Amino acid sequence: METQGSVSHTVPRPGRSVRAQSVKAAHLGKAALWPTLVVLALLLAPFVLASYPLALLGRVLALAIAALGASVVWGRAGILSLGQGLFFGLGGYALAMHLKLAATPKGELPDFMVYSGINKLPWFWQPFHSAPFALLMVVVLPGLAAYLIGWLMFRRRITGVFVSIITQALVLAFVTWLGGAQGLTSGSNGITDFQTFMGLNLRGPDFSRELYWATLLILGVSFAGTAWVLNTPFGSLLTAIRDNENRSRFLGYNPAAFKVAAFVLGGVLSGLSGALYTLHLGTISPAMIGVAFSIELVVWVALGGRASLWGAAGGMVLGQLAKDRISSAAPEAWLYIMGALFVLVVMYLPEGVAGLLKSRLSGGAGRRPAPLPMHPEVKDAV
Amino acid sequence: MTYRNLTASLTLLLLGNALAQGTVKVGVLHSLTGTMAISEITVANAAQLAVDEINAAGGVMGKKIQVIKEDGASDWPTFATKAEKLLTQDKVAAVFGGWTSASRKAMLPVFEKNKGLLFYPVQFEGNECSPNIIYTGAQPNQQALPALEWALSKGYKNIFLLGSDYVYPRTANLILKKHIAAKGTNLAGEEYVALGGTEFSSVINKIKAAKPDVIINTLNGDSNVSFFKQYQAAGYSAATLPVISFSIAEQEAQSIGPALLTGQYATWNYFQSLPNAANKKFVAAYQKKYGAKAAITDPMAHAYMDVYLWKAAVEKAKSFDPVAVRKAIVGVSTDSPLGKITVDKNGSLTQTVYTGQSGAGGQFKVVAQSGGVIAPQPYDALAFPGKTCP
Amino acid sequence: MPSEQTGAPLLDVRDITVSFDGFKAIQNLSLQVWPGDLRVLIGPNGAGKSTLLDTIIGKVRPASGEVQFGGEIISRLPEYLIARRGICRKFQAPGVLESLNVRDNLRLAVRSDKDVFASLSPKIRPQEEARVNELLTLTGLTERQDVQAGQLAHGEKQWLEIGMVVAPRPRLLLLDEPTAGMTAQETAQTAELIRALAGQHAVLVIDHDMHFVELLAAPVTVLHQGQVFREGSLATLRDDPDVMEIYLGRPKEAAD
Amino acid sequence: MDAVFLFGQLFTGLSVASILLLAALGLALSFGLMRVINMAHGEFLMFGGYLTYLASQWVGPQFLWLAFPLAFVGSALLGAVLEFTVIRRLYGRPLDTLLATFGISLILQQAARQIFGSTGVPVMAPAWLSGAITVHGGALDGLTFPYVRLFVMALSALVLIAVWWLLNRSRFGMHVRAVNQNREVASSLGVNTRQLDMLVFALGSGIAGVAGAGLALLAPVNPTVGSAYIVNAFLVVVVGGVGSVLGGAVAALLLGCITALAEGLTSVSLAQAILLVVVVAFLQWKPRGLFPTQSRALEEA
Repeated sequence: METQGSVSHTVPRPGRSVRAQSVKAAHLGKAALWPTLVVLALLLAPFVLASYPLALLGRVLALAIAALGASVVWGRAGILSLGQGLFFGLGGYALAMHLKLAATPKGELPDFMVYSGINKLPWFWQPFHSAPFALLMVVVLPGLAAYLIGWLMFRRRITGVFVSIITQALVLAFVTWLGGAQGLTSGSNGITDFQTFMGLNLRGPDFSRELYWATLLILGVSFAGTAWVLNTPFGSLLTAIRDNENRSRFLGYNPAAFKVAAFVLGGVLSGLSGALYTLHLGTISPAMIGVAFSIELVVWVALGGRASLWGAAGGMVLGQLAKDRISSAAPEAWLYIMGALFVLVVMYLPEGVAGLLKSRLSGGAGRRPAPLPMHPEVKDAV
Repeated sequence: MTYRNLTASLTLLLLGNALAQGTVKVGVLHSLTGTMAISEITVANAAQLAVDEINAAGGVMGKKIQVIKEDGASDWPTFATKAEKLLTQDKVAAVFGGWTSASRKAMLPVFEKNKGLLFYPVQFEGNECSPNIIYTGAQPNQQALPALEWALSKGYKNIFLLGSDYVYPRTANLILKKHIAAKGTNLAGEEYVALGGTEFSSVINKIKAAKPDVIINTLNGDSNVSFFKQYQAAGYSAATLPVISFSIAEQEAQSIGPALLTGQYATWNYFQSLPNAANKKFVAAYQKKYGAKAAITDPMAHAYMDVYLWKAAVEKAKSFDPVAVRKAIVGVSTDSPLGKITVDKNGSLTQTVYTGQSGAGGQFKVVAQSGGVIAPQPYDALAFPGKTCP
Repeated sequence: MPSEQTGAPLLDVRDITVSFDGFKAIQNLSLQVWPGDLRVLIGPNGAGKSTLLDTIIGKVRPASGEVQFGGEIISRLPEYLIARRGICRKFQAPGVLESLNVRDNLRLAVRSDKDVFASLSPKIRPQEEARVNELLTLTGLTERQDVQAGQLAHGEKQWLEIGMVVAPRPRLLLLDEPTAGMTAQETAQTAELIRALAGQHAVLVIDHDMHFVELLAAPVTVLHQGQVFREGSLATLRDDPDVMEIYLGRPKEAAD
Repeated sequence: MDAVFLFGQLFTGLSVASILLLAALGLALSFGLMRVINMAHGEFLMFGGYLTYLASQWVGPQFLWLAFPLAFVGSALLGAVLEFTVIRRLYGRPLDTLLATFGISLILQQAARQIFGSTGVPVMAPAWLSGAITVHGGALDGLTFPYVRLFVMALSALVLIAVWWLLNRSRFGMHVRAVNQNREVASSLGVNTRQLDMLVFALGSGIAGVAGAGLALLAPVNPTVGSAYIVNAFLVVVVGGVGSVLGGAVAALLLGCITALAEGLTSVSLAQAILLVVVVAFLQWKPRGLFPTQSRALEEA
């Protein structure tokens, strides 16, 4: 449960350490119960759920990977990126390009290129004939893009809301370009109509179940990997830089480098998520990765608890499931609910549900969670 | 009331819709929220109207139609997930829905995978031929090309293509450009504005520099309002530079404001002003249910008729199975508000094309119509040689 | 004024000028600090004390002149590299890492390899861990090592930060009002600590609190209007009428 | 490229700039004072637009005299309510404010959609604004300057002058500048900073309302009209420098002209992407914008 490792808030006080240790172990046992149950339930889901709910769950689990990325970037490093859709899209498109080529008969061009008057496969499409290359690009492309964007921003110490604005503008530009470059990207239609992936029939009866397992596995690995990374001094340094960038800098750390690294990690996780989501949905289009997606991601992460990986992933899963239900039952009400959630969560639940649970678990019944530290640029600037 | 009818009514009263074999489910999947809602809600209404009429008249093969309405939320991936829900969870016999090409493209794999049947009511760019979709809106040869021919026949030689930046305008214009070149006439310019864009200053400046005789307009939605406002402010009017639009129907004309649009042209398979009897009945029924001022548009007429087409095909197939219905629907012909239409074996309609001129009250007066019905060509032979439906 | 210094100075501030929007916060200022020196900077508000420290650590770039450290020109280096050369600064407001506990604060300060990839290794060298323990003792925070730094009392935060800046054994320590907000007793302890640190490190202290400056018993440099105004012992400066005059605007502080 | 086209594009640039400036000015004001990014700013613009529509429905063709005051006061009131209920409570948490105001923006958009429908409502410019000045003869023969666009430019200039006067020549402005420099000192000198925050926020919202009224003459008012302008308005603020009104004006001009140039040389659809690349490149050069405030307080940032 505890993902903050050495930054733990519940460490025993000196002098009472023996007793406190055993109390901590008991806590851990109690705290580990729910995650175990959740993982068990997810593992058993395919044997219980009908095909639509299972597909829905799989899809949502794929999105949870992007939520992990947002938790690293925002929850840990304090960078509010409103452009995670860009990386999600790069991962999705990297895979979609391969799937499209795989679905196109040998020697022919993808149909949308033909219909856009293109008569030669563009150079950057060529290597995507290879599945391993495409899989590599699923993480390399978003990683590289995140590196480049992060480097440009953090090197020049662009922080806070400026980062939010620029990332939002970038995702908008990306989506606009995707929509306009129809011959290269299939435009606003997006890339669709996939048939096979590495020999698997995407439309076969077993595929959705296999995909569910694969998603669960990748989510699990991503979760464990991210938790591990955040447990190293790297994780503490991200917190340190978020709390007080100058202090870290004048201790000899280069905050820009750490922020870029966090941004890249977040980008790679988003890319993975995008590729899986593309497989689940059978299509990727600019509409899926735009500003709305990027902001929605942030809301679910905020609701669940941005500082906790469990919170972020759980917020995404439950939020998306709720969206599926409520938007069917009361489409008009849904946007009001979303909007109200934004406001209420940041005003009354800044650490999300996970923060609330944590303060309950750590014994302080009724104790309010400590407010997140102010963002440094404000503390200094006002 | 005969004894037989009485028993039937009593049974219905007692068991209601809970009786599974008494109803057949269909899905209506349109954007009820978001930017597309304004267009799509009325299309969903038209489909609902047809269902109500059919139910009132006894249903299909003795079964009442039960509509499951889902919201695509103007978000294409949502169309895919909701389509999946309709097919795998609700197990509907057919789905009526979609507006944008992107939403259709998102739904296509879902319908193919689950062997469902989708009725798609909107004009589109062609280049698609799924066995699981019935495309009743105009193919490019049933809207764009007749419009071009009409423009040429009026002596307009210099043609400017203006559209929103998405697949339909770009593909339609690609086809138009091939035909413009083949006919030896002149392309004055081509420009695209982001969906929902409202700033046309540069575009109008480019139009001014290109000096065209006519503009073929594939702008979508509100961009049209901005364009015609700024076009008029720059000193243009239908008399000085006519515009032929493919996405402006009665409803859009109302919101643009008839004053800005007076004298401009639109090409469709249907106008509210069509005088045939089926149309008069449809318009009256719709306005009775949804308001006397409600504008009726081409996609609405298609959506309304789609339900009747499906009913005819079900009755011909004597089955609700989508595969059987798809097989049976080829050749089905009816007198609809659009006039006489027939389903081609490629899943599209053989239908008539009209060019209308905008007048007062946002209505269009038909000024030209195709000589008879035009068979659908999903793949333009000039632009995409060698492509055909399987 | 230590006149017996020989050899090259550790810190050599050469004729620097710093301006903000045309306002010259520092004008043609030069200053040398030799290894092991303890030096106090005083001066009325706006004299340029903090700006001088900002310039040394690279937070502010001089419009002209340069800063040399250990014979190397550092006034063009990015801040984190200047810090790695061995200059550590304690800020006026306590700059501890509030969400981390005391031990982690010190661990981050002690780590010698400060690159991103190195930080992914969770291992801590035994000598680094030993240094952390040593610092905990030095700052008297051993009992509080597991407390989140944000929860510390104000004085404790100041001490923790001193521990952090001392941690990497810098050659030069810059302390900006280290006793702000401390009780009299804490102030005395801090003075003692700083005097203990001098010798191992060169130390440059800014403070308003004359009582504290007295306790440090070190040579004092008075800044005024961005320039060095006087240098000498506190006792001689106190009797200097010119120094009194520049403080007249804020007599209360000077008398503190 | 001929001269008429070139001058036409220049005019386009100015015209785009005037709208951008109106949309961004309020944002720059509240951002400068409170370091708050208001994602619902675009919806104040939308609100002003709808009020203009209502004014045109009530009054008829000569609605402009009512529309502008109505749009200003209405949006300002809405802004004051938002400041009082939400923004004030999130003081010092700019990223959270950004998210909360985004939620507000969703709610306002959906409300507008349910009240007025998704399609834009048309506002017809009064007759005296239809038409254009056309150049006859000479090298610029055929160049036209539509009255509506000239009107919006004049409006924008007027608002800019008014804001400049307010900030530099009035007591209110002195307080604003004082708080801008150092909030605590200003507060200790007796400036009611809370009240000032609300007033400035309301003023900024009111200006957005005026922008909406001006925009309604050029484009339909629909629920998403605000979000269409908000990103570029943000860019104006970022390029202009934190809260600098002069910077905002210059940045708006710059971005307007770059947009017009990009649209003229390439295609309209590419222009937005080009604009962004230019802005990101610019921020590499001047990360604090054109007119950064270089006080010590900000250096701490």
